[in-house]
Amino acid sequence: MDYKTPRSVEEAVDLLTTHTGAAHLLAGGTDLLVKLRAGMAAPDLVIDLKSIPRLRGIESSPSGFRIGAATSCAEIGEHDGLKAAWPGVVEALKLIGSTQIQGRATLGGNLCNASPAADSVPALIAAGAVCEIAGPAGTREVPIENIVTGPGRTALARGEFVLAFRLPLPRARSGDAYLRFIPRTEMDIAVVGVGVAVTLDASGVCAQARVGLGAVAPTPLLVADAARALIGSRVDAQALNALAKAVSAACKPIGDKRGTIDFRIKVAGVLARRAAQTALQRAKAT
Amino acid sequence: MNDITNQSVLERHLKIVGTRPLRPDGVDKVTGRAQFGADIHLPNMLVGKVLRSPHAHARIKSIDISKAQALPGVKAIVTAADFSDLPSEFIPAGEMMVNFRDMTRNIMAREKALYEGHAVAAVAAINEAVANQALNLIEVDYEVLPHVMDVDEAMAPDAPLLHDNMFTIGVEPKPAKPSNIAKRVEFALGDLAAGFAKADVVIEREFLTRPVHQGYIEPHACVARVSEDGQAELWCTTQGQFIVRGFCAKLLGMEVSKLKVTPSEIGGGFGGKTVVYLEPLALALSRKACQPVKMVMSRTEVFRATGPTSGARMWVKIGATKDGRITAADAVLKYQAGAFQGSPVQPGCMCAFAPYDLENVRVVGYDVVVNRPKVAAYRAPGGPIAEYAVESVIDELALRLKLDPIEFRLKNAAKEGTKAAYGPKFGPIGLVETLKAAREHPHYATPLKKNQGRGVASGFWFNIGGDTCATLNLGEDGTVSLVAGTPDIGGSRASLAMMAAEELGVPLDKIRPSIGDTSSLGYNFLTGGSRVTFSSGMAVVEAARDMVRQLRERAARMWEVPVDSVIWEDGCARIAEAGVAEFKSMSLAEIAKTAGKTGGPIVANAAINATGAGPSLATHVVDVEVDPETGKVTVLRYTAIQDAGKAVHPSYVEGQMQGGAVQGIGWALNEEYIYDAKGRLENPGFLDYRIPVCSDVPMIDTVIVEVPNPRHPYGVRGVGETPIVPPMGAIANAVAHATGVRFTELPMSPPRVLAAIDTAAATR
Amino acid sequence: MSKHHVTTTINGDPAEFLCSTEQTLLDVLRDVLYLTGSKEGCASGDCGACSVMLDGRLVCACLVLGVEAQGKRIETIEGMAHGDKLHPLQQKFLEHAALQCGVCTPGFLIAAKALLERNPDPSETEVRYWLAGNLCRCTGYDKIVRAVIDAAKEMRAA
Amino acid sequence: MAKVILSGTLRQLAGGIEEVEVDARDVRQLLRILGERFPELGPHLDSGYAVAIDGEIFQDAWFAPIRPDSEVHLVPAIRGG
Repeated sequence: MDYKTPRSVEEAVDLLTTHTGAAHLLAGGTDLLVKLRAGMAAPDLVIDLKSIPRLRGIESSPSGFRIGAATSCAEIGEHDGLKAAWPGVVEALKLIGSTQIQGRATLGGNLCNASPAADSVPALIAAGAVCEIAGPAGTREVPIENIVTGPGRTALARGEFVLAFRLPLPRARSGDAYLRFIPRTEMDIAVVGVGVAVTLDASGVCAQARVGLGAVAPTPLLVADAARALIGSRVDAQALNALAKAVSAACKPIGDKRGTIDFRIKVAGVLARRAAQTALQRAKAT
Repeated sequence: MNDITNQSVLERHLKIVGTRPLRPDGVDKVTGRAQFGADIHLPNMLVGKVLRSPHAHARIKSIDISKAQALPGVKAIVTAADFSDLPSEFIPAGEMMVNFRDMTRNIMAREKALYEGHAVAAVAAINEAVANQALNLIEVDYEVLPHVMDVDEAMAPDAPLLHDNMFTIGVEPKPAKPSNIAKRVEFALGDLAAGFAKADVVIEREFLTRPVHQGYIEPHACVARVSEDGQAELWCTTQGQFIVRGFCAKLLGMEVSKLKVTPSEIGGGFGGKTVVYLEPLALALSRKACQPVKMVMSRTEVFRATGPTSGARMWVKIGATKDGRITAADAVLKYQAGAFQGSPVQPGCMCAFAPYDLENVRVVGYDVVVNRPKVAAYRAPGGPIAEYAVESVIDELALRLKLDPIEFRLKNAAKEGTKAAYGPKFGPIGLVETLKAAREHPHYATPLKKNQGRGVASGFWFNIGGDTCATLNLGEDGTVSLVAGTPDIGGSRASLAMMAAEELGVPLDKIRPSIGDTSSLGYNFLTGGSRVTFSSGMAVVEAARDMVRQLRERAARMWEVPVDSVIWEDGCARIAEAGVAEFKSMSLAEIAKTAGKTGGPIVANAAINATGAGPSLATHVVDVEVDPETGKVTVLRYTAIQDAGKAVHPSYVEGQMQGGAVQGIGWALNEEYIYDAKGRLENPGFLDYRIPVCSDVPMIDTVIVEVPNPRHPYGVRGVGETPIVPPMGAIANAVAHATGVRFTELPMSPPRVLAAIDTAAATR
Repeated sequence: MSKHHVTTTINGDPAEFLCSTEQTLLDVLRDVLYLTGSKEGCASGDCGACSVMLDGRLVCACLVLGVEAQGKRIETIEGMAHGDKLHPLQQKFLEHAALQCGVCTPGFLIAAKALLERNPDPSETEVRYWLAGNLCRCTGYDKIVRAVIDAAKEMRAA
Repeated sequence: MAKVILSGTLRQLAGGIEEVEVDARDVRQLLRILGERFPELGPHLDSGYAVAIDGEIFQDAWFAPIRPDSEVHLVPAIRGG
């Protein structure tokens, strides 16, 4: 197994396209190293992306935030601007694993590992994040909800990888939140994950909403019906019940060692209601 | 037999025993210096790896190792063919009765693989990569057989048989057909029918628990070195270097004196390191390769192939009068043994009702083999399972009778003179004291909020003694090296050194305790049964008293007085009689300095079979909150109260209580083995085998009750095992009170709790 | 595939080693450099027994490739005490009997040190969540949490 | 003569007899006498039984003394974890 550390995007694309055998990208390594040890992955080339400047760090500009795909969650979690603007996204990515995992894990990895249960993805979906993708044909931008196509599968073409995540600056009277269910308080994979983002108009009515779901279908979901349940309401009890219904209806989960089908469907609705309430409070507070 | 009397020791003023000094091995453990099983490296060492069965139950038609053998860098390969078969009889191995036919099949599958992860072959190679390649080159031809995982299925007449030579013991007439039921046991007192007839309230429930693993953080590991002349050395992480020696010598057909076993520091055992897995394989590989072989299990192997404790199905029926006296108690316990007989159902039966004073009681137990890894001991083996079921019914009875659960237990509590359900009368025991302490604890009076509940449960464990040796060597400067033969898992070097220092009257730092290898001491039974501070403590005290006798003799000689006139106090020899003022006193160091001239080195040994272990009883109180929308149970507050007899080092006694309580929280809420339809373990790692993490639990308050054990020089009882007995019952009772739903299944994981709440709500 | 030659800094000292791509930093520390204070409990990042500092970040050495150590700063349990002076956390772990078997202790100490460097006055809850990635099966965590809080107090006073 | 109580499994093997009087001075004699009186018991007594003499449990202790007025129970040996 060979190991390369490209210094530029072009170099990385070139490695990916010219390499004949199985190549695997390495960012935080928290998924890859486990797979290597378990014999679930046996690439003959590991490409470490962490030496490429364009994949590292967080830039904030009037147009919003750009988070390098290989930036560690610990680093992102320390960014005050992002915490203030998108608290739901930050609380989601801070849930990825232990303190030790936080020191390594990245948003790029969390997304491209393509697990339905990735914690950051539903929150990023709710926040309307867009991925910058580099590839042989240059870079393109894709809404994050379109990246994961199935367990372990993404829409990335050969030679492509995620460069960065773009988040807009939230509009006035906006708030987001992420909640997940795990059996313990830490160290588990999400059994259900729900991200909610809302924007209120001046009168306190929900003008915009996005709801992302995790661990309840083969891919993370953007649930339009759930958003509709909130839009036009004051996010009151009635709207929250409609939201819970819509969310549960959108769930197509499997039953496995982490939770039953019924459990996931019900708890998804419960968490959606709770997350929406938090998002609402945050929207009102801005 | 030991004849140490506890004379006035219990009353006498103690200077060291009962204090909280720093542990003597502490610095090595906080600096990373301490050597655990996997930390040992020898020159020219090979790496050993095990090929394991992917099937839960399969006949092994053939094993072809030729391709693996031919791989450059492969130095040895062993299969069952390299171990001689042994007869199916229980014969003594050291202190244990062991069926070596089963043991030799468990370490290496013979005719059949009996569980997923069952060892089928082992390889020693120049490095891990080559060893893994070699495993892939070994060709095993399996005939997959139907498997059985659950006791009820395994007990069914048409169940797939694991062993066609197994006929149930303990049933009359003797069965003509083999079955998966290894044994039926029964304990009974009085007249059940009459007892239940007297009852005003009778409650009957069925319970289900799943296997849970000890979950020690250090995987099994060892290094074996066998030389051309058959002399062998083994370094391993174990709870008993002497039982490892005995097992391996038998399995490999060696003389025990040819095998020297040195225990490394041990990274947790909880009963799981009282058996052998890798050790005989490493020795067999090293014997072939004539090079040292190191073997370390992966976490996955630990879960798939080492012993959890039993999952069980249980039925419990208890009757009581309006005024709260239990009139009769009946139970049937069916325990999974794993692939070979030997579940802890027998101690489970004996523990089930042990905390209570019962006239009419019966417990029937079944030891049932299933296609799962052979169970190993786990902290009070058998007790927690049975007592969880019983304590749940006890709580429900108290509720039905509108009695406080502590008062109800006090009305029925076993005390000195109570005839245990398994026969003998108890000596002094401290259950009543723990119940009263619980009742008076501020925790018990704290108000609860919505969705919160408080649970109480008591627990019993026997504790044991057994073969034990200890040596004290007096150094020329008056310091003492203490050698014990029971591996120190939880700080026992501290408690042993403290007892030695107390007896010798010297400061603790004058004693350097260590754990000896099998060539440095006589036979020691293992660290288990909560026996170390009791048994090794007893041996150390006996050795120390013998050393004092020798010291008085040396002083008497130098003073030219009769030895009777010399007493020993505060680490000095003194003349007892008045009027001989010119001889004031002679310190240990002074006597040590001239030991050579006064008769030679001063060494004291004790070799005993420690008897008179005293049971330890406990009562736990726990508050939980249940999220009615997700079924998640949060432990809010926990108080563990236990009779330690005498806490030699209270911090480590508290530590045992706290650790046991939290293991119990895991058992109660989330820990379980999850198998797929093919009998393959789906959660062989710490990600999905969910032991409690730091943020899952509150501080664990402790109250140490001291009802001295009259048979120990310091009144010590074992404390290590009892703390894991009450938690499951206490938490189940707390969850029942928080939700109004009675849970009879472990673990009480969120999906199960939510489903039960919803079902109850629907039928209400 | 020939081995990589890696130069790095371990506990303040320059270090170099050869490793293959497959080898994790933990493999290298334990089997190549014989720094066996970092323990392997799971090799999947679930137990924290191999916790080390990598360029000032707390990580599991089992989830870092050896080759990734090139040019980095690594701190392990072997570097925690200074001469014969134990770190206050090490001292408090002893005083509070915050270890029983001790196999998880190096990981807890490294993780706790990382916490106190960022947060000199953590609440019990902050300590518990920060240390959630370090499994201990012996102590029930009680004495560990107390030791960390007490060490923080002493370090603030110093 | 010491009073010896046989529990569960041993009782079955002894043909349902619950209590026997045995004139034994110590555990070894007791086990020998029981083995002679109830041949079925013999092998089981070897395999991991302990003797409780007036409430105190003795494991593998042949010479533990038994008094004429002692109450003796045979109980399964306990090992623990």
